[in-house]
Amino acid sequence: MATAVQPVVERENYLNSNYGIKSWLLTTDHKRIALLYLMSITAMFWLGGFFAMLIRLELLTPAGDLVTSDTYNKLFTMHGITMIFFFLIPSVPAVIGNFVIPLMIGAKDLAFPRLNLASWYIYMLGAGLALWGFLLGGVDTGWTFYTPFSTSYSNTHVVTVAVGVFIVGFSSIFTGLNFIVTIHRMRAPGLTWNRLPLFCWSNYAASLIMVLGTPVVAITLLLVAFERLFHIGVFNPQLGGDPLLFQHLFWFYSHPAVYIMILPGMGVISEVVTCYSRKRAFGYEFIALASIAIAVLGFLVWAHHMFVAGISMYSALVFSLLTYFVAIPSAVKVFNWTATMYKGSVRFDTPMLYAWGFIGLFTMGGLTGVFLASLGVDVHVTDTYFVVAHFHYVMVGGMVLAYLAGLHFWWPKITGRMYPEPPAKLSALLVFVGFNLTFFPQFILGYMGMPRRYHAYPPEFQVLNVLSTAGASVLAIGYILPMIYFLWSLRYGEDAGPNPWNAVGLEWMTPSPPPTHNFDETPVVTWEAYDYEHQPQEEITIGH
Amino acid sequence: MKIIPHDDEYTHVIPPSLYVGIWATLMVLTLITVLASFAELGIFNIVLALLIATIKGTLVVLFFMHLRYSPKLTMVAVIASVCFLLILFSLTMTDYLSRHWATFPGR
Amino acid sequence: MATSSEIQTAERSFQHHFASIEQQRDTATFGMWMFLLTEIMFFGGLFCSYLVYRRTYYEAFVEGSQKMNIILGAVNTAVLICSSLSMAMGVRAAQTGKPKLMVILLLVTILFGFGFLGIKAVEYHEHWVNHEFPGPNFHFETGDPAHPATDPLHTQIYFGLYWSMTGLHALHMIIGIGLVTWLVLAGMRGAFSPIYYSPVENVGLYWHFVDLVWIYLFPLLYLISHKHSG
Amino acid sequence: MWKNFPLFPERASSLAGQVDGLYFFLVAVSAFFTILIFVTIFIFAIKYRREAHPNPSHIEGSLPLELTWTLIPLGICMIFFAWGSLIYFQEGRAPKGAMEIYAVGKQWMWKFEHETGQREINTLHVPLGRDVKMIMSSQDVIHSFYVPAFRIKQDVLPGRYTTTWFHPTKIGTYHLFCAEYCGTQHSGMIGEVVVMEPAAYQAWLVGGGAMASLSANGQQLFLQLGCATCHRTDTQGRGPMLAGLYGKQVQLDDGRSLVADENYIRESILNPGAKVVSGFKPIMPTYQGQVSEESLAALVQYIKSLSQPQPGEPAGNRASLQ
Repeated sequence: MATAVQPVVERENYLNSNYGIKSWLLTTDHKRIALLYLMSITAMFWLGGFFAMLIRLELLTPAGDLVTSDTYNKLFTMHGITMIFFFLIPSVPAVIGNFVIPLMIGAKDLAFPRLNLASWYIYMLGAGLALWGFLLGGVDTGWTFYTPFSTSYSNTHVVTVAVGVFIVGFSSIFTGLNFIVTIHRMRAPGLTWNRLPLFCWSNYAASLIMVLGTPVVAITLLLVAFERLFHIGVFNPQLGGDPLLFQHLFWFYSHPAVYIMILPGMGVISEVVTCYSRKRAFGYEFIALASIAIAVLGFLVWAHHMFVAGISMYSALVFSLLTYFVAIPSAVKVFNWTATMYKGSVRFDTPMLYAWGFIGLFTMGGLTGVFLASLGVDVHVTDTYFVVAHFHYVMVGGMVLAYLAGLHFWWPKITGRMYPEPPAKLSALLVFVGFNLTFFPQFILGYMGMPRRYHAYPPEFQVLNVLSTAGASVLAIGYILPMIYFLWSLRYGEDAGPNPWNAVGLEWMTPSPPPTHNFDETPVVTWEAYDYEHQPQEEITIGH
Repeated sequence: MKIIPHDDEYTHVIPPSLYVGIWATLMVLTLITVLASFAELGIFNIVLALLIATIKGTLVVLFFMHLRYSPKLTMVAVIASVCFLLILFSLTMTDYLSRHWATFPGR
Repeated sequence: MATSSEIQTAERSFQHHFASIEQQRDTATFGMWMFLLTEIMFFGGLFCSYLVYRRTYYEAFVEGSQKMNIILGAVNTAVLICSSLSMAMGVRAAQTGKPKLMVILLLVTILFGFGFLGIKAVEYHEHWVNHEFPGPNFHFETGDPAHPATDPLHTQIYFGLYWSMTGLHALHMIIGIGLVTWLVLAGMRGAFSPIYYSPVENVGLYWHFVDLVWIYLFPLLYLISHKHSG
Repeated sequence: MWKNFPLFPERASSLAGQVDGLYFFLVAVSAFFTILIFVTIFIFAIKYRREAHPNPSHIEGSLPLELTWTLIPLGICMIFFAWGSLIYFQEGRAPKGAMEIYAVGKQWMWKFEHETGQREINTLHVPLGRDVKMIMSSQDVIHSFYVPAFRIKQDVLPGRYTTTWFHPTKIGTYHLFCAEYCGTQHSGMIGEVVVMEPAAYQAWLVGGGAMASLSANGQQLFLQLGCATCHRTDTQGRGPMLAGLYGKQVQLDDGRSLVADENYIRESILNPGAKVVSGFKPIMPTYQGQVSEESLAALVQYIKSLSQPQPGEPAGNRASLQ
């Protein structure tokens, strides 16, 4: 079945079909929009990373001596807002998903190409507004915007940044809407739901959350802005409002948002593990359904962020129970990925290294999540560094590793060139080691009781904090390396050919980089997903 | 002409009389809901008001918005969104309804 | 069968990443429904806040609701229902290939839309001059001497929600009028035909959705209870 | 060496051991699964590497396996849930007869007031071996009362009371943190909890000089504000009788009923119309903005003292834990 199209030298593709700044800024090609997103979110990642670096440097010493406490508060707030709303949420969906999903399902483009471009402009508008707020002096509410601090007590640019986040929410909604409609209506003939790549399944699930959850945080942030501007009283206890209502509405989105961030990453891992094990995904249906289960159950657990916030104990009981249910599909996925390698034919390319890192670190992140679901222990560890470590294991150890895995995996498809393997392996190792060194000590710090968002801390916590900062510098090098060799590969990388990994999947059956209309003729799918059994076992010469 | 459908009946055209009938029903229901609000029904005031609003909403969605003649998928999507709305309401209320329950042990 | 000019307009609006114009139409409509799901959740956050505070400060909400002009509210409900009828008939006119009738019906819809906003503006003005806008100028005297116990602050929450909900609803109306105006202009150019009228259908869906929101807003904000007014 | 580089928090309350027990169980289970996954990946990666195993076997999946790794984790999770909930309900509900301390959080300090009227800032003295119930509210933003050595944490909210409790088991001085981000000096809103021998605690109380107890202050305010004109000691008042109210079931005029706790008393002072006792008219004016958090604490404590069998006698420590 794999009659891969032979690469033609200087064949017309989406990159060279036309040139000029207008051809990019007015493009409706999903592949070009993905690259626009790639550039914008990379810029935001380094900005967020810069904030993180200052935070880690400040925490080297117990006294708050590098920056003032106001500056520190702004740093962790802007780190959180930048990383969550402007990097993690769009990372895999808007870059890799945007590029790969239409290719995977044999479509010429997403269902609404102009909406796709509009969503990038909305993203830029929201990011611009947030950055404007940062430049005016920043914001110090924490990324959670908790009331009444954000509505009545903070003297910083809350409204500007909140409106920026409100706007970027619509970018996310439109991306999600586009994915759902595309996956429903644009699949190639023969590509049934049972044959859909798992990456599409997990992006579909994440899109459900984007469409159903994001509007709730949008209205919540709008109410915060109204509260600040007009004093409507809804979230202000001095005016009779209940600050816990803000938390309910905020976490109704922001907990499922965690799954917006991790689900697409899980999709990447499913693709990578199957490709380098040369096997069909073990328990394909279970991995696919687990994505949907996570998306739906993810909406039922939000108040586990509020166990000590003053909610009813009986309500806490309900939310605790439901939280355990959402842990199960995640566990199912981990077991299935591991089992996929069983009796496979495993290759050690960089994406696979990242995937192993993901499985291990996500397991730890997920299991420490179970600590937080457990009411009695949560009372002690919530709002401490334990939580900080937990969500960095999921977000950085999970999502960022999956993003890097995906970027390496599809880089040949995106650019038509191979990245250099040795430095890539080195950076994967550095990221793994640096990450663990940074965040594992924070679990211990958390159980010892160091609260999060502390600018200065009691001296007995110093040793672990120094370890953490040391790890962060290793991690930073691990992130800088790919920047360099990816850029290098644009010019000097080996020609990738249409299918350097000898992978199955429609995206590998079109040249690299793909032509503007993706496929010369609409493919007809007659095989199951991950049909490595019938893929000829050819020796790969390119890319080693 | 590959892109043009050959089947003239590819959309459902609703007769104007049905539209007018729905319109009249909606107007009557509006009147009823206003009048009913003046009656003293206790808790049933709000129940009745929401019931009427839901009937009106259902009529609008089914006929004005053609949901009745739309693919099953659309129907599923609408029902799902109502479910998620109810999740938001009901799980939030688990907190508000039980917050004043006893916080004393053994009582 | 479709006339050749209809086929030409349809081909002009056909986007080539679709297999057929039928697929394009179904996709656009499904996309619009997905957007409306988002809108449901958007207003859902407001309705959830309303639910919580209505339960907590019921008496104060009753007092606030008695400042509403029920007649204007009911008339506005009727106006919106009429606009929905003209919108639905307009979509039907596009469906059945009567572009002139469609333009007229859409103009009627716009008229109703402005009627709604006009009446709403009258109400807003009344509330404004009565200091029923939250903030430093908010002033509320409990109307019933038998019930001095409600706190004006809690009625302020009612008004905060009232202005937020109806204000966002009015904003949706304004966007809707803009969209229908665009349809009218495109319709006069002859952009729509029974083969291609997706924009008309989808703007119609949006318009009916805005109507639907009002169907809930009206009883919840205006008709809470009259038990102290009579 | 470990004195300057501790890896585990001190354990100084009756609940700390329970929390640690569950924590160790969680650590053990997590470590088992983490190692299981890491080792399995490692073994598969080596054993089935391309060079050694060029031809993969095609396996679709296995329903029994899927059920196994769905149901076993689910079962384990239910153990976590039950165990965690048991501890949570102990943490959340103070035993009867606990001594009570009112706390007010404000940017950026903790203010405490003992039953006997002693006030202190950022330092909290408590006796060893007594149940201590904290009744807390905030003057501005949300704070959180967190004593790692006691393994308790409770957010402190403006506009209402939240409570937590502990039973100190070890003499010492422990960190008190604000765990909910509250603005510029959030990390400066730290204090200490000093656990003393009961005798030393009594001496410390007396050392502050003679002063009116909290409930006596409340009684004075009760008279000053004219509460007694309606809330009389007999049943003839225009407002309900307050003696014996605290901890009792109250029937409301809209048919609901609830147990009168600190929050109910507080709400009835600040927002009297919200929950009117059945048989009474909603005529009480609001005292919102007229009483400070401290005065409110005194009033609440006074009204609660009306329900004690012999007001004035310090509450006995009938802790259910001993």
